Amino acid sequence: MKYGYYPGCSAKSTAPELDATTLALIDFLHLDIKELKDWVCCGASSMHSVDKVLHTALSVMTLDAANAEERDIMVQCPACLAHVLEAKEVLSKDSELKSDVLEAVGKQVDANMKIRHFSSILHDEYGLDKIREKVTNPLQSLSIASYYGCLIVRPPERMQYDDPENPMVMDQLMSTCGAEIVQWPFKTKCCGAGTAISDTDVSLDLTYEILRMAKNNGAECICVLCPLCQNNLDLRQKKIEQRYGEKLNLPVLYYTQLLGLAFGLDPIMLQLNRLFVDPFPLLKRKGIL
Amino acid sequence: MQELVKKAKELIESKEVDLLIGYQSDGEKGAKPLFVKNTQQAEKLIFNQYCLNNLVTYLKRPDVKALKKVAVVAKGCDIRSFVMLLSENQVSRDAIFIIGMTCDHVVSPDGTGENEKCTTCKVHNPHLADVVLGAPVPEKIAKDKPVHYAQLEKLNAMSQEERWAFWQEELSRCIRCYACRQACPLCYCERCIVDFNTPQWIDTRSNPRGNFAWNIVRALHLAGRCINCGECERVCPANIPLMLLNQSLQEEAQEKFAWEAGYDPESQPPLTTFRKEDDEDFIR
Amino acid sequence: MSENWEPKIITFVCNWCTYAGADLAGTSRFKYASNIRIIKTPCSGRIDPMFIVSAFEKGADAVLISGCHPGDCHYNEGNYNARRKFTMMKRLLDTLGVDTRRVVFAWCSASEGIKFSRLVNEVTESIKKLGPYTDYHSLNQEER
Amino acid sequence: MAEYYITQSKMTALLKELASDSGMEVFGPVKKGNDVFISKMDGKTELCLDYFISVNSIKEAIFPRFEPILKYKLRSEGVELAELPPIKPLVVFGGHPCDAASIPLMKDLFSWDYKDHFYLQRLEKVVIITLACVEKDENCFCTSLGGSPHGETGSDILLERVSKDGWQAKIVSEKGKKFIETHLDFFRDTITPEKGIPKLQDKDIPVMFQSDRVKKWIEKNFDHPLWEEVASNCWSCAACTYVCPTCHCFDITDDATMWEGVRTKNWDACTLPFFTKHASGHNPRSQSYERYRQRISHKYSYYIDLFNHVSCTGCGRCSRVCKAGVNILDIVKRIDEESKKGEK
Amino acid sequence: MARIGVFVCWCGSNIAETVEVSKVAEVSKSIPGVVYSVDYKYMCSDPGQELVKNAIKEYKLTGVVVASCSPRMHEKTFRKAALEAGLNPYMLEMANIREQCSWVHNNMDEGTQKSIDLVRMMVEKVKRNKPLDDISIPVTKKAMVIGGGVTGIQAALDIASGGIPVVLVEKESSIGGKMSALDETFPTLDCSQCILTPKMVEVAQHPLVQIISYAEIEKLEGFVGNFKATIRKKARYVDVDACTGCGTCWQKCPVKVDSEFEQGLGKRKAIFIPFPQAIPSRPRIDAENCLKLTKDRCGICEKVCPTKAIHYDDKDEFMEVEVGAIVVATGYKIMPVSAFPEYGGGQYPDVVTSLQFERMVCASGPTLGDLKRPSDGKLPETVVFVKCVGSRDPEHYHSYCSKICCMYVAKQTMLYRHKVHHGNCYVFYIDVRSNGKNYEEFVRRAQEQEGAQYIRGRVSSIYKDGDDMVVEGADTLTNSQIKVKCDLVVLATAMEAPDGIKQLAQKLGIGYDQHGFLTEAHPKLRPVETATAGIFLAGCALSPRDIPDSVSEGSAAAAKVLGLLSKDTLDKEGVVAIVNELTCVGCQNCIRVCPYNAIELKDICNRQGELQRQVAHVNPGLCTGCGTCTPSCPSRSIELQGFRDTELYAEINALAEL
Repeated sequence: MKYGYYPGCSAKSTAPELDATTLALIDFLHLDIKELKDWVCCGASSMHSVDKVLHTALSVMTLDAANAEERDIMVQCPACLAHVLEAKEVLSKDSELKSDVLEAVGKQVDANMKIRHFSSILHDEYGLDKIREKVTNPLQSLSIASYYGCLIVRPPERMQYDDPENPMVMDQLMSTCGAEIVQWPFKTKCCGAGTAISDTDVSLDLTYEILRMAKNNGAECICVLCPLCQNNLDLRQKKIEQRYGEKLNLPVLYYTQLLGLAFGLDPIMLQLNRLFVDPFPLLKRKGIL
Repeated sequence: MQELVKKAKELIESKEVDLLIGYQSDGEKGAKPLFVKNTQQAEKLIFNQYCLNNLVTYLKRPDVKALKKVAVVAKGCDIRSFVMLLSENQVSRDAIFIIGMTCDHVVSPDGTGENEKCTTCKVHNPHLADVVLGAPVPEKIAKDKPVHYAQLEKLNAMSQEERWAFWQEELSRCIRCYACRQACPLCYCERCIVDFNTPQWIDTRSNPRGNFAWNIVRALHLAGRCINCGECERVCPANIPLMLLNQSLQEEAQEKFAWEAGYDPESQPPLTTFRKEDDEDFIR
Repeated sequence: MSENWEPKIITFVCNWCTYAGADLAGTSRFKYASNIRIIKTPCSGRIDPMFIVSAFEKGADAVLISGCHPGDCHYNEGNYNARRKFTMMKRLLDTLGVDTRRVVFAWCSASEGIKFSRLVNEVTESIKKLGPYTDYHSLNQEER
Repeated sequence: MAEYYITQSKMTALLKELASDSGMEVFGPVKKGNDVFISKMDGKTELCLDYFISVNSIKEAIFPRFEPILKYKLRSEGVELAELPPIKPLVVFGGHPCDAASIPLMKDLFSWDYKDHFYLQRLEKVVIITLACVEKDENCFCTSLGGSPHGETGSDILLERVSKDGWQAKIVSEKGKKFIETHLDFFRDTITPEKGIPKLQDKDIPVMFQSDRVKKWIEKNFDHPLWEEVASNCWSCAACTYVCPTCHCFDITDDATMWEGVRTKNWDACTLPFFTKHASGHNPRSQSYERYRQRISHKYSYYIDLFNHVSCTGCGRCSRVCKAGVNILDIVKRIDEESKKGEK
Repeated sequence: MARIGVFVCWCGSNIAETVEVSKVAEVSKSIPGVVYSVDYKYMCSDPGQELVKNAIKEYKLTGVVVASCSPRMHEKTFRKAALEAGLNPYMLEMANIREQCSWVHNNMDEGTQKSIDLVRMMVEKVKRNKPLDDISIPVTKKAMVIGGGVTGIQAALDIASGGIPVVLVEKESSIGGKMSALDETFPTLDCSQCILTPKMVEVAQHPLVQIISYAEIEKLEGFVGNFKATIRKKARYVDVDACTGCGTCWQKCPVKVDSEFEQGLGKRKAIFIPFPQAIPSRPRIDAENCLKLTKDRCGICEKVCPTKAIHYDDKDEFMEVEVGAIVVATGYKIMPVSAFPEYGGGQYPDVVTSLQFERMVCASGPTLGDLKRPSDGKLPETVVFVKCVGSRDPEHYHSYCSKICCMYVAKQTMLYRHKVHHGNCYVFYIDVRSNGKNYEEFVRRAQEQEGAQYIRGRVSSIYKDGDDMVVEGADTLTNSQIKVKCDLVVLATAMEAPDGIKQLAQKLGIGYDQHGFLTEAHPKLRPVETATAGIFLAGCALSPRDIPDSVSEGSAAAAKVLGLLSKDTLDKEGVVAIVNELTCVGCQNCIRVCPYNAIELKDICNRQGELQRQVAHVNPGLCTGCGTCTPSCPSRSIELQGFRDTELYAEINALAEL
């Protein structure tokens, strides 16, 4: 295992807790993962509809950055993952697009590296057994609904993440940490983050459905991996509660934060205090903190 | 040698066999076949590293087949061809008395050094015989270890065009004397396909076409059967490296069908059987 | 290579799968290159490796051999036997420096009319790129 | 008469020059592995001049392994005869006197009841340049059949080695003379004979049997068990006959596509199992020793009846090539001994 | 000297459009040996055949080449004509200039040139053909039907009624098949059991029918008229002959497991009959769940059995039957809900298949006809039916239409409304296909009179929200997204080829398509035959069918069997291998490769009876003419007549350049 970490722009702006916890886990588990020096923004979510060549070129530059360090790529943001995987596809066979992209990049770039999401790496490269050994603070009796979002599993041929209808990677990570996992139908439903600015009502409707469904199925908190989902579910929860007149109070945590908790890492280092829906009462009630 | 002569005399005297086929010396550094029918002839029998001929080849001959019982002096490698004859119903085990000779190695056809075939030999000690003579020789290669022929490497390294040119040059000397066929213990057809003219599959002329087709069919008919005795190449008056073809197919049989000829008389030659899961990468 | 040279592709097929597949291509009107000449045998097991040699001798630029998919043989196992023979023949031709890009083996079932037509077109195209098989045809000289 | 010499390098140059000229066929010694073969050359062929004796004889230069004798094309109007390739002038270099000695024998045969103009025309056009022997081995027995290591019979030019790299050229025939005159430049050098150049005398190859005695025995002993004893290890290939300078059997085969055909004269051999196989399936010479008996009897008896000459020059090629250990000299010597016994 | 006639067919414009037929006929005249050639508009017509016949007589033809369609189409026609004109039928060959020329090429020049080549190849072949005689082989007057569903039952009954004994082999422990699990049938709404059971009884009681239940085909050898089947009778642990079917054992058996017959909605015992009307009404023990067989405990059934019919040491048995013809009626299976993760993937008990729904409403079902939803037994007030689940979905599942779903969904909406008069039912559909007698009327009745609400569109997801099931989908008529809350979802999942069908097809040597359905010899003209003579197909083994179609095909296959077995002997094509005993050396290559064990060693003895040598010998009755033996023979001592080396070589040779 030798990966270069591609954090993407969200982790460096709106979701610093994702970045911080990722680095904390890498450190704690002694993984050979290092942030790529020359990674580039993937251009999500608008670039691909503006200029296909430049859009692809952005991701190709990230691939090139990994080549330079002779590392495979570890990604945290599903949008980034989709785009670097797409770029790898483009480079894998000759096409006009490929030659245009390489011309834009100005050099030959090979794409023989592995590209994987951090959760996949933890799940089947590091392995659940080793994770179980590291758990010192089991998340016992905490009912967690894992919410994967729409991007990480789609399109399945490209993402190769897990069963697109019922992914289990995070569920298994969480149950390994001792949590109760909630089976619920909206694991991969769209949260509408893409329209959060342009048509907030649509986004609120969708997000409400997700939160409500999680709660109805017995979830006490939600575990996410996508910075946009996290934002949408966490930041807008208060507004949703007001709008639909329903108390939800569902903390929305990154899986990295929950793993960190199970490993006994410091909650402040895990930046739990940065969440809008305060998780501390719940965690204290459960005896996790 | 005493042992061999004694055994031969015993067999002849007791009339257990009608004929014994062995080796006699041929000059200082040579040996040639000897047909022994009386004890006096048996005195001439020898066995040494110059005994290159695969005498099993005589067992396919109708006049030898017609005899009630024949003894044959055979090295392990020769016995592999006997095993193939058995498996293909060409000899009756009861009609042949095999005097197996342990053998460290024989000389190369030009009389200098160890014969190349001995470097891949797994049967320095005869694996099927009625009597084994000579001191046991340690086997150097395990039975289940695949054999690799070093001399193929050069050919394999060539480009397709180079191989074509190589063989056209080599085969241009073929005079179609059929020494390769006649000396081969496993070319036993009553009527060779080349002598078949409805249709004339193979041009009988020693022109490029005929020579190419002949050498294809010869190698093909030995595919999965050749036991690497090297006789065809040794007897070729034109010095054509025929064993390259045979060995290439031996390697194929080994790689694709996990098969080596001439060890187990109960098993079927690979082209008369199949496995459903046989490799078919080359088929679209 | 003459201007209007067209490759000659001699094709050996089994009666039950590929011949029927070729018929299906016909009834479905899937167009394909007219360079092939089909010789029908009952089963791919009947296809003798020496057919390949004869075809080249008679001026073929490529040989296409096709039978039933494994398990589909009308005679249960003819194609399995054929597959072993073809394996050996291919290796032998390779060893002898024959251009084995010109010897194409395929499985094509009675329901694969579209595969058959594509196969013919692909082979024809690839042989057009390779040009006439002059190497082999040059063996046909009558003088020493 | 003028004396002619030629160096090895000039000879090589001459043959290469002739070989490059498409109007002429040139045969010379070419090395392959440890052996030398008299092969058809082109301008690029590397000649080998350092050898004892070639595996094959010069026979195939004049009597090709295969030769078209009739060609036709089928037209809608009917059959149309096609032209045969012309018989080109040719030079054969590198045989020994035992090769050349076969020429008159073969000529007798091919101009016997039927005149084989393919052979005869080629014979008219060939220049045979023979190398007198400087070496011998245990298989050589030309002297037993009236030959000589420096015999001239059949040659047009005989080259006798006079130095490490040169020969003196002896004109044997008119054709030889003309050839030297045409290529005089190459034969102009004078070479001072060196000392210590080995020369083979007749006595170096002792006479080992009497062929007339052998014939007498053969005539009377068709069913003698000796035949089976001496030839049972023969495995019936044609190597001996195809390297033999005097074996001359051929077969006629037809080869046709739909629209054209060719009839070819093809080497064949009495030692091959199918040679005498009848359509009925019966084979009068079904066993290998019977076939080998035919070979010896033909050469040492039947041929004499027809042409008053043994059809063997004592070159020993058949014995050298036979890996089954059938040795013609041993066999003929055995027969001679048997015959001697009988005389007493 | 060969005298060959060439007959070039226009096939109307089918050939003539792309091939200059007159030129083909003209050029053919120049082929050596051709003495007559002609082109004609329809060679297969009566006047066309007359043309061939007259020419054979008039020109004393020794061989004929008909250049027209595929030999698979008309070779028999023309060979028969040749025979009538006194020419051995094997001296006629066909050049396929339609399917493999005019229909696949556009260019007239290319088509014409290729046709000329094809004619030339066949002329060269036919010049070398030898007259062959058909081989007469005895016929075993007995048939086997594989599959005891309604199709197989019908086939067995019809064959037996024709006086031919039948062996009916059924995989399960009772005949009856899928139909026995249905409630009422469309479009008449008559009770399935009521119409099937009498047939089951009839077939069971027929003196010429032998039912072998809980059995599978292990091996099939032989050929048309002379098959030898090995049947594996799976261990039943109950002696069928001793057992009286009294039922004490299954009443006392303490083990309860999900019933396959009830589609998992009800329970059965470890010793059981699948349903009360089972035939034979003899139980079997389910070895995986029986306490005695798994843990060596219990043994109650043995103790209570009054006839000592229980044998725990029972083993699979093999029986061989010789039959002359076989009907394959192996039916179908339907896809389980677990195959559809987007529809809950089997995690919601209230998403059921249509076959489960049949059991839920059936009066003999686990709830005795009281409609209760599986999760909590609640009466479903709203039911959503989803059609084309797994069908017509080439990207994910099957490309084909399962044919019967439109009709049974309409039926099920009615069955539902008959039970729950106030209930709502919705049907998501792509199209409504109702092309059968009274089918359209039936669907309209469901829609117009019985209150089924049809929504045109596909369903994207199904999930549970509280107590409700939620079906999300599209309504493509209003172009809107739609969400239906309901109590029960019924998925009309696709009909699929049953498990093990490929293995069975391979054992029988018959073809199957990419879906696993068995292939007919010709989709239109030989719909119940396979490419293997003597083996016939019927029902859903071929592709999805409804009951009337399946029953008709059962009868059709039976008619084929009766036709075949009506004669005492069968004429078999003379295309069999033959050995040249003069040159054969008995190396056994051909014996080893022969798929039919049709070759054996034969001793050649001299006049004193002493063994001289051994050669191969072909049993022409067993030889099927595959020709695998020929290339295996290094000396070409075994040849397949009709496809001899010299004939095939002549075809290659005909392609040599001018």
